[in-house]
Amino acid sequence: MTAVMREGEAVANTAAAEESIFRRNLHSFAENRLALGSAIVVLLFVLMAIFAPLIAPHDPAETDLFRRLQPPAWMPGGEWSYLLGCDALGRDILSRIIYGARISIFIGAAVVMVATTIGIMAGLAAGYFRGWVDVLISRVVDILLGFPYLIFAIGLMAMMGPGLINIILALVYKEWVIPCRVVRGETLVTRELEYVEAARALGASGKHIMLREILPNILSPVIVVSTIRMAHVIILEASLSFLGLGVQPPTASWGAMVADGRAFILQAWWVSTFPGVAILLLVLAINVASQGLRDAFDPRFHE
Amino acid sequence: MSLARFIERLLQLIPVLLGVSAIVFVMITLTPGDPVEIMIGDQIVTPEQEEALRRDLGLDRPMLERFGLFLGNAVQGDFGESFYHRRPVAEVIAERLPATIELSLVALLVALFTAIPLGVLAAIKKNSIFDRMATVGSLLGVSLPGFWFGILLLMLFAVHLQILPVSGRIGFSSEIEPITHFLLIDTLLRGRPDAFLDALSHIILPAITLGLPMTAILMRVTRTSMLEVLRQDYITFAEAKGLSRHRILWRHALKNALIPTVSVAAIETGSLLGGNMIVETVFGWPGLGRLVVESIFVRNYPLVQAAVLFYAVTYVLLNFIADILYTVLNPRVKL
Amino acid sequence: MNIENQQNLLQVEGLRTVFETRAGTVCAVDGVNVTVRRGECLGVVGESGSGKSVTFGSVMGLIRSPGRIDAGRILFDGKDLRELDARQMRAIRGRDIAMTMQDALTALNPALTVGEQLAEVMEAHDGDLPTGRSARKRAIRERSAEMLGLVGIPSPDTRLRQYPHEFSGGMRQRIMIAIALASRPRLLIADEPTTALDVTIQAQVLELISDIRAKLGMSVVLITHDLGVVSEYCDRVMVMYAGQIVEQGATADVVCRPKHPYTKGLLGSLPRLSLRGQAINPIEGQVPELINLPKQCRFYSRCRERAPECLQVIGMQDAGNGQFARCIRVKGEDIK
Amino acid sequence: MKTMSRLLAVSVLAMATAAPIANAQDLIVGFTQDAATLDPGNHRNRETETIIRNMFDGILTRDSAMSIQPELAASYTQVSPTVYDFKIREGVKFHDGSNMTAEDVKFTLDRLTREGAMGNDQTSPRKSLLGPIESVEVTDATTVRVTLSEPWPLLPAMLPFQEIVSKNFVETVGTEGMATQANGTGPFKLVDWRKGDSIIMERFDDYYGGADGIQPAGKACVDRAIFKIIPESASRVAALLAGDVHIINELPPFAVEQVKNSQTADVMTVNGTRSFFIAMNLEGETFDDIQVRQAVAHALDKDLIIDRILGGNAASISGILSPDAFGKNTDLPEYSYDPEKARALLAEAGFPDGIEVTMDTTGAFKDTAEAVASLLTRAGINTKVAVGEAAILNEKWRTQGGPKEGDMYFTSWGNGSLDPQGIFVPTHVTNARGNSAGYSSDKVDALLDAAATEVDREKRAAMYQEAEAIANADLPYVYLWVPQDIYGVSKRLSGWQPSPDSRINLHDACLN
Repeated sequence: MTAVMREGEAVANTAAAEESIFRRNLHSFAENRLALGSAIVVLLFVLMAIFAPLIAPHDPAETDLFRRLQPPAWMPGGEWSYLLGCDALGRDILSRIIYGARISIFIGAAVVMVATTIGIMAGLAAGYFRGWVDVLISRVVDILLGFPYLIFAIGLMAMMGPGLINIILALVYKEWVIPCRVVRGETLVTRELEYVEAARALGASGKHIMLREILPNILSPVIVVSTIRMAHVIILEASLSFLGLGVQPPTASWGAMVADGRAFILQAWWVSTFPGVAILLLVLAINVASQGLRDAFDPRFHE
Repeated sequence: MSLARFIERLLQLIPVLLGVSAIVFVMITLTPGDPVEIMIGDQIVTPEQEEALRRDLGLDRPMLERFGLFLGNAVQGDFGESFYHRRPVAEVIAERLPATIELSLVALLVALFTAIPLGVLAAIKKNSIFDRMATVGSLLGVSLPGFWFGILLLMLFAVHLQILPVSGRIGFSSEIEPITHFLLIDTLLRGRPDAFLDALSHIILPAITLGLPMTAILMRVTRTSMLEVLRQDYITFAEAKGLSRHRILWRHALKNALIPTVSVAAIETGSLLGGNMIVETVFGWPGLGRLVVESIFVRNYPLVQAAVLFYAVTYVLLNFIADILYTVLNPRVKL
Repeated sequence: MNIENQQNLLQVEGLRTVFETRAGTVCAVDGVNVTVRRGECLGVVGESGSGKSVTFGSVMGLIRSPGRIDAGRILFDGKDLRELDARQMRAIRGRDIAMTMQDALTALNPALTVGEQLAEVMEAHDGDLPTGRSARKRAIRERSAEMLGLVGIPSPDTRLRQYPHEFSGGMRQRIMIAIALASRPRLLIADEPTTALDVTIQAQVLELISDIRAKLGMSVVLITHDLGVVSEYCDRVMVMYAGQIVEQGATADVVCRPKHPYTKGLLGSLPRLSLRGQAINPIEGQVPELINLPKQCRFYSRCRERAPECLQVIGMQDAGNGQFARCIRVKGEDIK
Repeated sequence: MKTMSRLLAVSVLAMATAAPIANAQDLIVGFTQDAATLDPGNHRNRETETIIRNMFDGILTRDSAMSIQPELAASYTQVSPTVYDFKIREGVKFHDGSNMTAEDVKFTLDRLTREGAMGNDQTSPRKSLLGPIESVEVTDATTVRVTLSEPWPLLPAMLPFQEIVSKNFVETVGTEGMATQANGTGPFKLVDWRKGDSIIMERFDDYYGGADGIQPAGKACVDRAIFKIIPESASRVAALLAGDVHIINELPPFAVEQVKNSQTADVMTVNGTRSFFIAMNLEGETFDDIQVRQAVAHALDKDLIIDRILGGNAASISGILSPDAFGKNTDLPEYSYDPEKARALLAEAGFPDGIEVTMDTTGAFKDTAEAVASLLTRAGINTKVAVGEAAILNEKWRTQGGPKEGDMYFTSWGNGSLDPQGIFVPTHVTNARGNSAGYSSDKVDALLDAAATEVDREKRAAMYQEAEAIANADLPYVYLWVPQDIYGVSKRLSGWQPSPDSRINLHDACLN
């Protein structure tokens, strides 16, 4: 099939050759309806987080012990003004989910941004300079990977105390390794390409070559990988919350809501189920959207 | 595998272990909380008694000296005594290890045996309903917070349907004299199929919960690499040879498609081993992960140090296994 | 069935193979007629994208989605292959019609030993292997060794246990040929057997194919873009351009008296066949896109001899002596 | 797909056979934590105590009303304020068949109290539990005399927690061997310890019968008693409801209703021994003012929280002592719930706009602390809850006189003996271990010091009552409540009572 197919494809591809690659990619992403829909879902979640005070029907921290574990509206004992019911302190679960989006998305985005920045720098250095720099960075990566993630995170949180920044640091600790590996691999390939050779021959500095010549050309796989990792980070944060290392009250990440609510699962399933569904939806949407991005922008994944 | 390569691998272990030990020690030094304080709890002691306890645990010595002592002893296989259990750490870890390894391996098997066929089928029937469902399934698999999924499974199968036990590793009517300490194996070796099924019924939910994200990842890897392989010339050539579809898929394509799957599986096994404290807690599984987390909270330093070292060794070992498997599957690569 | 048909091992009539792409339907092969006679060697020449590989891929039944055969008949030994089901087709592939591919490095499975890849063809096709398990195994081993011997690979017993990457490029090509020939096919489709090889080895491989053809009495289709190769080894030649046959005939006729400007161009771009003192003239321009082609001559945009009359449907013109070309000037004898 | 269906078939098979796990005579306790060790002399852990106390008996024990009963002692007498004589029961056998003698009792107490007695130059971590024991002698074949360096009325109350071990056995297996082997005199003997999973014990048929003061005496009722470790509370409840286990500890208050309504299980409660309170940092600039502390006390609707969050399963307190404790002052003034008064007090203290404070707590009490914080916030004490690890918070707050940071600490102190010495002293004496507030009152110090060695019970009780009244007025802590211990029990269970000291004594428990 292949040689035969290639002939056909080669012909077909020339048809689109004039269209700019970017536009074609964007086009093919937009054509992927599932991915587009997911991207819209992610956007809605982000908007929800930004405009939480306008959307949330109640103050997420407002406790009312007489509404303790009040069921969702459609169940006996529920009220329509508390659509998804109340948690153990009588706080409106819907409002807490809306505000919780801020924490979960912020953590996801912050971790991925910091980790990607560190990863890009380390990966560029390792891939460009090679030699001892590469060996050193590879060793560090080995040591970090050899350290079980959750144990390190727990240790770190024990050391520095709980808190948003510390959670982000604990999550960054291992996340940067992934963009680092991607960038290193890409850099190793890219640095041998003609235009980079040319730049080097013209006497461009290492910094210039890395940031101006190599980086722009390897950015797209890195961004794609990073969006996928963001979904992963949101789940990991939930795991930390499960182990009691989540953000401080009264704000709650979704993970913390699921984790705290799990004690009531036999009596009040809604306390942990709705935030769990929120995580699932957002993470799923990010995954689908980023996979669409990958399919569209990374030629190696074209199938 | 050449001897030189083997030695190189061993040498690689040294900086990893040293680095990991050093990180643990630095963290212990900087972490507030005093094991003696925790041990005494809500009781009255005189400062002298407290000091005596601290001395008994070896906590009165300076940090660097303790680090040196730990390294020196660890090299000889002595990891010290668990503060909490008052027994050698190696012994305490060894007791918990089989449960953790068994759970991880079963999770791995569950993942492999579902991910590979599903991934292959999804690739063959690309863009079919099946492919789409498998893709959605795998996305769900990586999108579910593990502990939440575990609790949901528990609610469904153990509480509502009551067809699987809530927690533990095996029931109490199944007394099995240990041989390998892996219950699924021991029950069979002892000729106790009833106990085997009992153990299986205990492990199934935690193994699925633990293995789910890995299943999802492996399925995607298998599907992608299978698609890649199916585009290769040698598949066309095999077709031109008039081979049966079965042989082309399962012999020609799969053997090549499995190379990335197996590498990813070997690496991910490390995260199974290091990441199962949550599943162990949800399902009351008596494994190492839970013990280590509890140990951190009570500042049981010797146990934490030894366990982290163990995980690091496992990590290097798994990489090593991944390398070997890579060679076995891929004759082009010589180690 | 007339006599002519009985002479023809393969007869393709009006083959049309298309690929559905996002940009539209690509017609990679458009109304191609091919005949391969028993025992002859047919050369198929054309640039990449001309449809030569797709044509014979269609014959082998190797066209996969998004491609499909749109129209035409493929008669092999009188049977229409398009009417066979998958199982029947498999029985013909590899046994009656075998194929070698351009690059043996990618066509041989890197993860399986050469012996296994050779043995499986016999397993799949050979009816006269002994039935006992060990006897069967032994027979296969002997035959495999024999095949390697046939293609000139020494110490076959050790070689059979090796993997493709352990062989040199020429050796791999021989192995692929051995695999293709393992079940004594009646038709061998050799798709660019020499492109991936260096010149000295090219000759060896072509000699090998030629020898075996003589020994086994099979027909060979030699797909290539090299008219030089064709002129040396083929009885007849067929030139393809943009999904159509533009010229066909006996090798000597086509090479010495090309009728189609494209063939002339091809010959002109060949260093060793061009007349002494004349510069090598590559054909300018590119193969047109195969989507929404106008009905005119497909070579029009690149043709040095184009005329207003060329802007219409042009059929194959008989140049006599079994030579045909798709050009209005066939009768005109106006070669510069 | 074939693999899938096979897997499915296996799991269906597994499900079918999974149900009958427990024999009729296995009494299974779903318990929060595994034992740290089986060596009664080498731990400081309540859960360990609870488990192994079923395999080991003590010189003394307590009945379910918490009164002290001789167990391995036939009787005991206080010869002088510092000398006790214990008459040791005869005919008691260890699980290995050997006889228990006065020598074993002396050996046990020596092992606990002598420096370096555990071997390897190690001292028992339980030494401090036995306070001022100076010497232990065997005066005749069945009498052991314990001599104290100073009067210590607490001795009988502390002895139920010290289990007797066999001298011969310890000398044979060593302290290392004791960690995983149990050779006690209790009603159950060890079968198997599946670490982290369960401890399986079977009835000891040569059991002497247990304390005479606690009926019925005799062998244990069930064939086997099993502690199964289930750390997750929801899983523990699920296991109880599914009939997998017959007793669970720490049944969450919100699950009480569900268990009560179930066909298979019921709820049993017993007054606990852990007092909850909010420590206010008296060294800080906010809470050095008593009016601010009073404002906190008035801002808090304890009854609401007890009712809504603790399901009514707690007793409100106005002093550190549990209502069941010795020397409890029952006439302490209440700081009534009055947010207006709280605001007024804040204004008087110079905070008309309220104050901003942080309340530390551990993860286990996050919910309750948040409820408290929101009540305080409504009264102008804007309280943020900061959750931290016990290990860190205790180091932060239990500074034993060292400098202290932080505003408030929502915490608790457990006191299994119910004697004020075990809770009042560590939380209120100047620079004491558990004095998180940094409280210092000469009067309280003096009273508690005197009470520690006062042998006259009446006088001693009066001292504690006076001290509690002073503390109630000084208000270093907002005293909250003493929750009940809540157990879920199978309806098949009979003959078992929960005990305030958190023991789970399975001797008399039967399964129908």
